[in-house]
Amino acid sequence: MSLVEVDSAVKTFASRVRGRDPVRALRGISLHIEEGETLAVIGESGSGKSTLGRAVLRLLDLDEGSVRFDGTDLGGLSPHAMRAMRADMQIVFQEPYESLNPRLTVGGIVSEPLEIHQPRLKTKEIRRQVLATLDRVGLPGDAARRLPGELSGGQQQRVGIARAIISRPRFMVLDEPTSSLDLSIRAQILALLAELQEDYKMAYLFVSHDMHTVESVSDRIAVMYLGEIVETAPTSQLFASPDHPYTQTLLSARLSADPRERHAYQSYAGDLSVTSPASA
Amino acid sequence: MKVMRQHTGATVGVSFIVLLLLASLFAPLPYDPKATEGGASLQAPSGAHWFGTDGAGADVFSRVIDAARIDLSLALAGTVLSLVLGVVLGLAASTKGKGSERLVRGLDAFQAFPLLILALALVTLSGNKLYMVVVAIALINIPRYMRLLRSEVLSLRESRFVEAAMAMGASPRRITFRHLLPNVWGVVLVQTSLTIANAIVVIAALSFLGVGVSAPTPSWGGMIRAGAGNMSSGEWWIASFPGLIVLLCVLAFNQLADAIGDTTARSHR
Amino acid sequence: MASSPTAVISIGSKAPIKKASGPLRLVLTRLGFLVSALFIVVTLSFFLVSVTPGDPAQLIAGPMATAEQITQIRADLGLDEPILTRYVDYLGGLVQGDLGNSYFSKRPIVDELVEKLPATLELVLLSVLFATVVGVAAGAVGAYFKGRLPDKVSRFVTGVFQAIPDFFLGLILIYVVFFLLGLAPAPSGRVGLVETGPGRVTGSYLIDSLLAGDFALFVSAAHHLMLPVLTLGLVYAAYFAKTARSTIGKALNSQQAQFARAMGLPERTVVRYAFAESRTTIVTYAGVIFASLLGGEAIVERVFAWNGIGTWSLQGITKLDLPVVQGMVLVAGAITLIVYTLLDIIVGLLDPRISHA
Amino acid sequence: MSDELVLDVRNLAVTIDTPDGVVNPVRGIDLQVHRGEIVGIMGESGCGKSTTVKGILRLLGPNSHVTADTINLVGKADLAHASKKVMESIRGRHIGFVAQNPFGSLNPIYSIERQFYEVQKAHKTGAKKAESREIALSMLKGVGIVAPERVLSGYAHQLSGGMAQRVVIALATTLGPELLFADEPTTGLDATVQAQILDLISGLVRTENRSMVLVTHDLGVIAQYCQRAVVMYQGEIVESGDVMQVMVNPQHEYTKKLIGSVPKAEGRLNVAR
Repeated sequence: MSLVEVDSAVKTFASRVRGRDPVRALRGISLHIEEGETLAVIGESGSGKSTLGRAVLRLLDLDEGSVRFDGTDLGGLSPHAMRAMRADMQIVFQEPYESLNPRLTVGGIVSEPLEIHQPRLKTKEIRRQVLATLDRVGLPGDAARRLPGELSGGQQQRVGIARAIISRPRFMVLDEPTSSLDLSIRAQILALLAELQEDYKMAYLFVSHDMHTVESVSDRIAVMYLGEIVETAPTSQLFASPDHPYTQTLLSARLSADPRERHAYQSYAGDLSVTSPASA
Repeated sequence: MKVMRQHTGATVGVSFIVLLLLASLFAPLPYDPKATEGGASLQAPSGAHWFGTDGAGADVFSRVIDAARIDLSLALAGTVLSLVLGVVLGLAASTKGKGSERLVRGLDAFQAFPLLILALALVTLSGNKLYMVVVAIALINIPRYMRLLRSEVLSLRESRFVEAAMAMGASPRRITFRHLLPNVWGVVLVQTSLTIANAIVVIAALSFLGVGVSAPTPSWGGMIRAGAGNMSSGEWWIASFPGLIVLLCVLAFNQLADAIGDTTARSHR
Repeated sequence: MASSPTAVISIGSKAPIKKASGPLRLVLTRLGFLVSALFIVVTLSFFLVSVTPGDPAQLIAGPMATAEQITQIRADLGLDEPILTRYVDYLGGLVQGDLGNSYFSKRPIVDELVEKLPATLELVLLSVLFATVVGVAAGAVGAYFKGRLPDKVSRFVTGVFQAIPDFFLGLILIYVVFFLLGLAPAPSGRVGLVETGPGRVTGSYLIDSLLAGDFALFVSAAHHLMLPVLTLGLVYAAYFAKTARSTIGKALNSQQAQFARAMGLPERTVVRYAFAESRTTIVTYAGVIFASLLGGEAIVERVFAWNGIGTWSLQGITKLDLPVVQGMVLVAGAITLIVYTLLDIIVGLLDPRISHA
Repeated sequence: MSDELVLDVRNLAVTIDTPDGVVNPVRGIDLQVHRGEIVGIMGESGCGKSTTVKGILRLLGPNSHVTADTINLVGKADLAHASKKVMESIRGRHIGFVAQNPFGSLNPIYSIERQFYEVQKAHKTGAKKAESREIALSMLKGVGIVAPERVLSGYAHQLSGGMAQRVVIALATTLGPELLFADEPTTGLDATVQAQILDLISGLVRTENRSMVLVTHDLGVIAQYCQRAVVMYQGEIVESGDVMQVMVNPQHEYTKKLIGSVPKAEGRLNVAR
């Protein structure tokens, strides 16, 4: 049994623009994530990858299909039982600042999962755990008294990670956790996430649009296109011999940061047949 | 307070209001505000009567100060009622579900009401009861609170940090009190300051029309009413001083609203 | 003044749009909402007015009346019927275009409305026009010179006019412009006390006097309009300036304006772009002000002895003439809803993002 | 690339008045651009790379001041001491500008056709509406738009991100400026679209022997498309030179750190299992 099993998930949103067709964000997605593994989902805007991340956590309800976590069908849980379940499954968002309540101190933000899931915990013990977790993600102890707005982007994302791991989840959805960060900070955060995974034996669903990032963090990769997974393969295999034409396009659009690996100039101009789902 | 230090306008405004209130409550007035003196009517401002006297010979200065008590307390009462009901109803209108949808529909229709006319009608029908003035202020201002709260809460509900709270298993109750409400207090405070200003004007308008606070109890609107006719014959002071006080009060609360708004905007960054 | 305009209008926007949304369907949905909203307005006002303690019959009869007389009056007015029966009666009349009769003048409400409404519309329309032009100009100056002297002056003046109760401003203008300067006529209504209005064609004195070829009367009517329009116009221009300043300011600092400058477009073109981008907000705001002035300008009508529906309804209220109050609420509500519906359509036409979806 | 200098900036600085005092986001910038070359300015957010190009074009707000010993647009004018009028005639005609987020750049309420015409009008080219339309059609074709007539009569919101950026590029180059400033032109676009757009603009520069300053935070973009790279850090240039040299053999500590941060497959941290 896998830790997370998604079976034929379907989700359709009504279009925000009047008269347009509804958006079919997920068109029958199936996947599984093993204990301690990182599965990356890569896709471009409109591919449905973020919807998938939220559907796995049941932050939105599926139209069809099911999500099982550790054998439990999440769709069958009462709201109360589902909330209790959330100690085991967490999420880190793309926007570090927006994901933190601007009116709460860092300490208040990070302690919240404990207050929710272990209401009997003494204040002193909560405080101890908060400080330990802040330390674990590389934040100084006095950060606990600060407001999120007083921190840098990288520090804010560390707070988001601290909040996610304090309840010791077994599974985390990482929704583009580094794409709004600067390059040098990005590397630090990726390293931190890898260490934490090692320490706590967590499974990750890593949602991203960036091939470089995905290559460096994942065990397996699922490629999403227009609400479907077109290809799933172990990371090295996918990069070595991509099967699906869309995967090949994605790989060829990758820009290496090494000028010695310049790709031949292929003029895309005039060829709009290969475009992202958003422009379709 | 932090708000004050950065905003001179608000500091001056609040000091003015506090001074006015204290004066109306405790200061010895030069004349009895309700006393009339036939021989001393329509006197222009002078050393004896700083703001002049009205048609009945009463001292305008004493009346203007005295009126602050009733006008400001009615305004505050109306604001508190609007605030409490407006916030509760606004929260109710920003949840999912049938009831909330109906509330919103009603709110939309309410926009079409000529609220001043309705307020006037209610106060008149009740036989000039002062509590009805408070109700009238609430009637005008509750929809504003509701609309404000609804738009703020709906956009907050879409925010990442509320999604994060749901992802960590927070109950709806916890989300409301820990994540939504603390983030709307800023705009609610701004609105409250504006509501006091609006209430002062509504009360003045009602008394100007002879509704609500009625003579001989001094009220700013009533005093403007008494001096309205004199404006076209040159005795400007009877209506001008109470009008000026209303203007200054409104200005003060508007400044305060600006200051609060600036402060919350800054701390939000 | 009591109902300062709120910049948000949401009327109609929540109306559910079914799948095949042809233009006809859209209009029908809007009309459906209009009728149901009007129904809510009528119902709410009827019950609000009816449940409030206070007895019109007593007031009409006067303090010396006997109990029998009051009972008689109550029966004459139909006030002895249960409230639901009265409500159904009222709705029944409404469907046939009958709003009942005034308790005092005994004339049909509809007739009185038709007689008084043009005076109010003339005043309100001109005031909105004034407020829009002056307000947008002041706001645009503030936005363009943001933080500099013209902006500071504009904001100070705007702040003062926003805080001043409109009826008080009216009185000050009477003192200064009429008494001190003698530039305006006495506040005696739409024309001088000894003059009579032109023959009625449209109900607007300005238009009707011109149609009648009575130029002297036209000048007098315009002269009498000056102060009330100035009063309402200045107060609402202040509200307008605040909105215009932030909207135009945003448009002037937008990336779009930056790109226009980067293309070498001259500054006046960039300003024109900003105006064009703000036009939907400006039109919306003008509509909202127009709606809130209906009923909102009643006190100013009173100050200038303006014989419109404002003065009419104020008199109705003091005499507890319930059909008059009801009629006022209904008319103001209906015009407001129609204006909002028109706004929805106009804004849609002005904004290609909506019309070319 | 030739040795012919197109733009020569010496000692550029930008100061901005803020409520909290005067800040100095850009100091002592020297920048040379030769004909036919693409110069990449790279750096992380807040390093001043975008402020630099906007400063040269004087597109920053009224509370900012741009000073420089010289901003020599060779053969045209010294922009450091040019009047507003001269600046307006330079922008769009001699220096084109492409920004991030094409939807923000395009006017939402005028048709695309009208926006092309406004450019012709602003620079008094004498082109009538019909001529402007012909020019616009050929420009749109040139940027790879298949149905230019339809795009021309439409509005910005009807385009996809990639299409909109093509339209912006067509607008920015419609008067044939010899120098193009591109400020994060593909940030926010999908990777596949990004490659198309970058191929397009670099192709425009190469085939017509123009020059470009490309501002980006993406080292891949610099490595793949630029001949010369300029590294900015905290408002100053810390390193510049041939792209091979800067990116393969960086000298400055900051550049080394930046290039070391690029995620690499072999650097995978959680391989063990």
